[in-house]
Amino acid sequence: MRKFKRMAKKFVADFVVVDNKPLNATNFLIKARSNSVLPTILPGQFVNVEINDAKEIFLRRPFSVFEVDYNQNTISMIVKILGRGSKKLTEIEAGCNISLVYPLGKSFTYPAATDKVLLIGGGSGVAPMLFLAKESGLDKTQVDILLGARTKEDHIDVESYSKYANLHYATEDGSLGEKGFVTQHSVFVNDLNKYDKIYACGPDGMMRAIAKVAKAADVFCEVSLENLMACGFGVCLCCIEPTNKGNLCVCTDGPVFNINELKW
Amino acid sequence: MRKFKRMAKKFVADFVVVDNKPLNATNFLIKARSNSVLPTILPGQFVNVEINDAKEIFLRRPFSVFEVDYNQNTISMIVKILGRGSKKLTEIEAGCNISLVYPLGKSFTYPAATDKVLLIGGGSGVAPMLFLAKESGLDKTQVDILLGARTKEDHIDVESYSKYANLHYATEDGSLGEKGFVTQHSVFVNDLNKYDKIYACGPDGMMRAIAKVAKAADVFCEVSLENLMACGFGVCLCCIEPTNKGNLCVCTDGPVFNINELKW
Amino acid sequence: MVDLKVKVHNLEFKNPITLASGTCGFAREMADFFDPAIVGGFFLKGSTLKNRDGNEYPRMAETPSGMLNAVGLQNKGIDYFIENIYPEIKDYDTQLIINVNGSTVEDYIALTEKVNELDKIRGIELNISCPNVKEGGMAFGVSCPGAEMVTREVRKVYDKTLIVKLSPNVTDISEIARAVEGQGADAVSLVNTFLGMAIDAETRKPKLSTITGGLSGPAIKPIALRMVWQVANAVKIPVVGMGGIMNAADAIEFMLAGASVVQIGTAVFKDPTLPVQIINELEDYMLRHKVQSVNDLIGELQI
Amino acid sequence: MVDLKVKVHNLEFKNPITLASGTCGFAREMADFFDPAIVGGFFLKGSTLKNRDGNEYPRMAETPSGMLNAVGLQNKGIDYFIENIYPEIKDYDTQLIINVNGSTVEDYIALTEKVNELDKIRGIELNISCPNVKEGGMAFGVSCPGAEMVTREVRKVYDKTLIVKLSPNVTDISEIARAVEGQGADAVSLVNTFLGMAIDAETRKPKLSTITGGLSGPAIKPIALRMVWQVANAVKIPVVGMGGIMNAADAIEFMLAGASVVQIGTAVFKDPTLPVQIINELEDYMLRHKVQSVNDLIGELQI
Ligand SMILES: Cc1cc2nc3c(=O)[nH]c(=O)nc-3n(C[C@H](O)[C@H](O)[C@H](O)COP(=O)(O)OP(=O)(O)OC[C@H]3O[C@@H](n4cnc5c(N)ncnc54)[C@H](O)[C@@H]3O)c2cc1C
Ligand SMILES: Cc1cc2nc3c(=O)[nH]c(=O)nc-3n(C[C@H](O)[C@H](O)[C@H](O)COP(=O)(O)OP(=O)(O)OC[C@H]3O[C@@H](n4cnc5c(N)ncnc54)[C@H](O)[C@@H]3O)c2cc1C
Ligand SMILES: Cc1cc2nc3c(=O)[nH]c(=O)nc-3n(C[C@H](O)[C@H](O)[C@H](O)COP(=O)(O)O)c2cc1C
Ligand SMILES: Cc1cc2nc3c(=O)[nH]c(=O)nc-3n(C[C@H](O)[C@H](O)[C@H](O)COP(=O)(O)O)c2cc1C
Ligand code: FES
Ligand code: FES
Repeated sequence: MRKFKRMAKKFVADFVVVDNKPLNATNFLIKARSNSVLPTILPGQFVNVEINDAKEIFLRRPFSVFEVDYNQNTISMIVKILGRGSKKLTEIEAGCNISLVYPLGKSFTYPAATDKVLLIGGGSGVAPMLFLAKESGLDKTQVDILLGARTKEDHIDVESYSKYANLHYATEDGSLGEKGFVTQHSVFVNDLNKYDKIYACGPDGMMRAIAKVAKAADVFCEVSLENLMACGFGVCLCCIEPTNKGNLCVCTDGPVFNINELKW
Repeated sequence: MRKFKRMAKKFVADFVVVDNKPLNATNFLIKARSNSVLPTILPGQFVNVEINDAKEIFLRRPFSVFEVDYNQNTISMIVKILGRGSKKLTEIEAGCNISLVYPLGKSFTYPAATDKVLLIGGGSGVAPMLFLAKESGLDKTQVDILLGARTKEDHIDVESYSKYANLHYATEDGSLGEKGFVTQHSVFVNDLNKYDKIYACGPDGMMRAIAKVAKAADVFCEVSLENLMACGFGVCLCCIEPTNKGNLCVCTDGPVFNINELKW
Repeated sequence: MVDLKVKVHNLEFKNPITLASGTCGFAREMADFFDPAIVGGFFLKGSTLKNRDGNEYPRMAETPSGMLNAVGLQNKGIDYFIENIYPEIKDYDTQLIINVNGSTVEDYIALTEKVNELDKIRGIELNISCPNVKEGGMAFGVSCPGAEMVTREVRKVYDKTLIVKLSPNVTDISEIARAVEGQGADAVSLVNTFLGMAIDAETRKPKLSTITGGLSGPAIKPIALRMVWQVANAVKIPVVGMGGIMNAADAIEFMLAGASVVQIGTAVFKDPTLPVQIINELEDYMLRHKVQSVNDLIGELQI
Repeated sequence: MVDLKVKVHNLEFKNPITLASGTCGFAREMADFFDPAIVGGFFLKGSTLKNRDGNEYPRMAETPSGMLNAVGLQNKGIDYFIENIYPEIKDYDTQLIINVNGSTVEDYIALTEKVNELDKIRGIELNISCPNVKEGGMAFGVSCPGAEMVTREVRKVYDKTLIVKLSPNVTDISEIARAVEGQGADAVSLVNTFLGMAIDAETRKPKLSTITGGLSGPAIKPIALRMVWQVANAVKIPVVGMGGIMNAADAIEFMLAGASVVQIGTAVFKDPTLPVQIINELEDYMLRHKVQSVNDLIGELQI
């Protein structure tokens, strides 16, 4: 047998699903354990997941890392049901194998020790924001998290994160927190300049809206982009985003971009 | 909604798996229940089974009917692990849906009330033979079943059928019954002329060997053929067997053929 | 209520969902599963002038999301059809189109003349694209002169609806489509199967008796859809589209690309009742999207 | 021990498992997953004379057992490669072949001349089959005169190993293969992607910004395999085979059909370590089948 000499920056491996629990009607928390020691994985990075036993699903699906436990060797992600692949993934049972390519992409720039930061998450974009809140090393007083969703039911319960950050909610129907989009929320509208850094992850429209205001206010702002990916590790050039440096790959040059790089 | 007017000779429907139990290392008995009343299904007929959630399996797989329970609306089959599809099928759990096209193919010609018959099954070919033994309506004294396998372990337990027939075994290593192929077994070698009808189902080589002797002895003999099928209901013309009447479809003109029709 | 009716030249289809040639037998076999009057029509199994035994076994191999076949136009010949099959199916309340095949132009002509006599067969599908026969078949369909010649000669003896079935095994299918349009074809249908091959690595032998065979099923859908779109943009006559259609969304994609009518082929092997389901789902789609008539879908790709 | 070594013209491959152009970046990206010295070689991402931004997003669509791409040869140009990438990869202990692309013959020539200077690049793969660019690309590869012309002109300025990459979007690929052989190609590689298309039935829009794109993956394997077999029977020069290879059995099938070396393309998107696994499984197969040298598999289809 030929020895597999790992170059050890990225990996493909089977994990064992140790937990898969619904967070609400459409979001699931999936935790999977590796047999090997995990490399460092940072907020904003993602994994590319093979969907088992699914007819007509050919490629992997990318999901942001939500939590890493280096003692247990587990990676967790929040999976929202969008189409066939994510649906199938949420049906996986504890004990099953799941193949991940990891760790992929660039992380958010860590805040400085004295920074005051605003983290904005929309939809499944909450995952990296919560991860970042936990890992930032900042005091709770320095961290505001603003989460947007359509209704109260679409929000997932993140109360346990109130020890890392001050939580704010926006819902389109006003059923939780302030009514409206995140960009209409008071912490965003009134206090933008009190933040040293803004980080955001969510649907394209939300990212653009945030970027527009942040740019005008000249605040440091990083957004994480979603995009159709074939490989996830920089070889197919399918996942491009036009930037000042030309078309960059969301999977390797991103998914996190400083808004000043983007042609928005 | 357009009304689906059934022409009612063949059906496609989801069944619910009510049981899937291993019979030995490679054979499984799968029983599935329909929501609707079953049509008459005769020994030798088969069903075409969709393999769920299996990547790279495109077509259905044909399996002989082993048992029908018209009260419970269940169809049973014996599935031997051969390749990817049969393997996947044996992993199905009770409660899962399974889509069947049924009933397909022609059955064995029923014996007359006074006939003495020999049923020969090899490998997964036991299923239709046991079905026929049960359904033939003959007295046990009129029915001999000869089952062939490589070793004792390859035989499945069919003791309960001793109420319908006298059971005889052949194994290649002599670990159960007589040593050798079915065509070397004493009931076959010595007593062929005492039978009015011989029925056989099993691997191609076995069918040919039996047919050769039966033809020479001029005994009525029907064999069930296996074959690569795409549709199972007579439209693709992939499953042909050369016969006196030209190329016939194993799925509709068979799978049961009188050996005199075949170009063997 | 939505309007599913669509016309291909003189042929009226009650809906655009039909069954492809070689995968629906002579319609009778499908009638075991559903009322033939439900679907738009049947493109009957390829017929030849004389009886053909077809190729040797094995004739099929499963492939990723598809299959190869090497049937080789097995059929009992047109006279057998006329005497034994036609009487049984002629009163099905749906369009019956016969798929005709020849080794020579004379074969095609002789066949067409016989078919012309059949009242209830209002159109033929001229198969110049079968990859599984040694003579004729695809040989005519892969060059403009060949395709033109057969079309021209058949046109002379046939005045009902003439649909020419094109081979995808060509550099520029729209060129062939234009060529047959120029010779009087009333419509084109596409695609026939792609020439493919399968090998068993363990035995090191081909999986088909003929070594190569025709690839069909969802695997080919992206290529078939591209070809339908190219051809629909190249000709003025209607296009009948097929290749890997497995559900209503697929059927709609072919119509958006420019197909007036679609054929369901290999998919019926998986589920013989699929054409009926697709008609239902097409209606649902049209209601949901407020599309009044299927004609409003044909060629309506937004670019 | 089995012998995996194989030669394509002057190029020695330590084993026949290489990575396809456009799906392994510039080899560096794969080095994140495995030691590049393990595999036979890398066919580097398609390079052009000048920087190319490629096509607009969206550039890919998943299809049954495959995918469409419309990348359009995004790359920073050959000079950037020479200055910034080549130095980093040149000492990888494996074959590095550069995939060159032009809009005009002059482009091809200029590119080749630059590549000729690079010591560690001992061969080029002349891409006359990219379906995703407006000019050049596939246009050269779908006609004999076009393919001949580019090959002849490049041959004049290049004397290392010249592999010409053929398009499958043609009526007769062996004709094109013979044409480039006639102009001095040292080998041919096939297949590039099939021109395909995908539509979103709900939005009624094409899924790719360019409407059509290139189909790759297991869906195309049966057609690619058939073409490799046809070409291997038509030419005397070695054939490099690819198209939907997902495992060792697939790779072996291509070799049995006549490929000396195979390329793993789209499959690495699913598993970037797959080429390594395939090498291991190929060894297992050869031991199990008592095949001493991979050369004893090439073209050894039993018919
Ligand atoms: C870097 C990155 C991180 C991500 N992190 C998460 C996460 O933490 N949690 C989570 O739930 N999801 C995340 N996503 C999105 C997730 O990858 C998609 O929801 C998933 O791939 C959809 O697969 P599917 O098979 O369910 O949908 P499909 O059936 O393939 O598609 C359904 C529809 O959604 C569109 N679509 C699919 N994927 C994308 C995409 N990536 N961008 C835009 N449109 C798309 C398709 O075009 C189609 O119209 C992330 C995506 C990226 C690129
Ligand atoms: C009418 C009929 C009745 C059958 N009844 C039974 C039954 O009761 N129980 C049972 O276990 N099996 C039965 N079989 C066989 C069963 O259909 C095959 O074992 C099954 O289709 C194999 O599928 P697979 O995906 O596991 O194998 P694959 O992975 O598709 O194939 C594995 C290998 O087996 C070969 N092969 C597969 N199917 C056949 C076939 N039908 N004939 C010849 N070679 C084949 C393939 O070419 C390949 O080399 C029957 C077949 C027919 C036609
Ligand atoms: C088993 C089989 C037999 C076929 N026989 C014919 C035929 O006789 N005449 C013909 O024009 N096309 C024939 N075809 C081609 C189909 O009509 C259709 O063009 C092709 O399969 C592509 O559509 P699909 O992917 O939906 O099957 C046959 C296809 C298959 C799979
Ligand atoms: C995303 C992508 C980009 C590609 N880029 C190139 C390229 O730059 N040059 C080239 O010759 N082929 C290119 N190809 C074609 C592949 O090299 C290969 O010929 C094709 O994908 C078939 O093999 P596969 O099915 O194993 O992927 C590309 C393929 C894909 C999927
Ligand atoms: S997904 Fe392939 S380069 Fe980003
Ligand atoms: S399997 Fe299709 S005709 Fe028998």
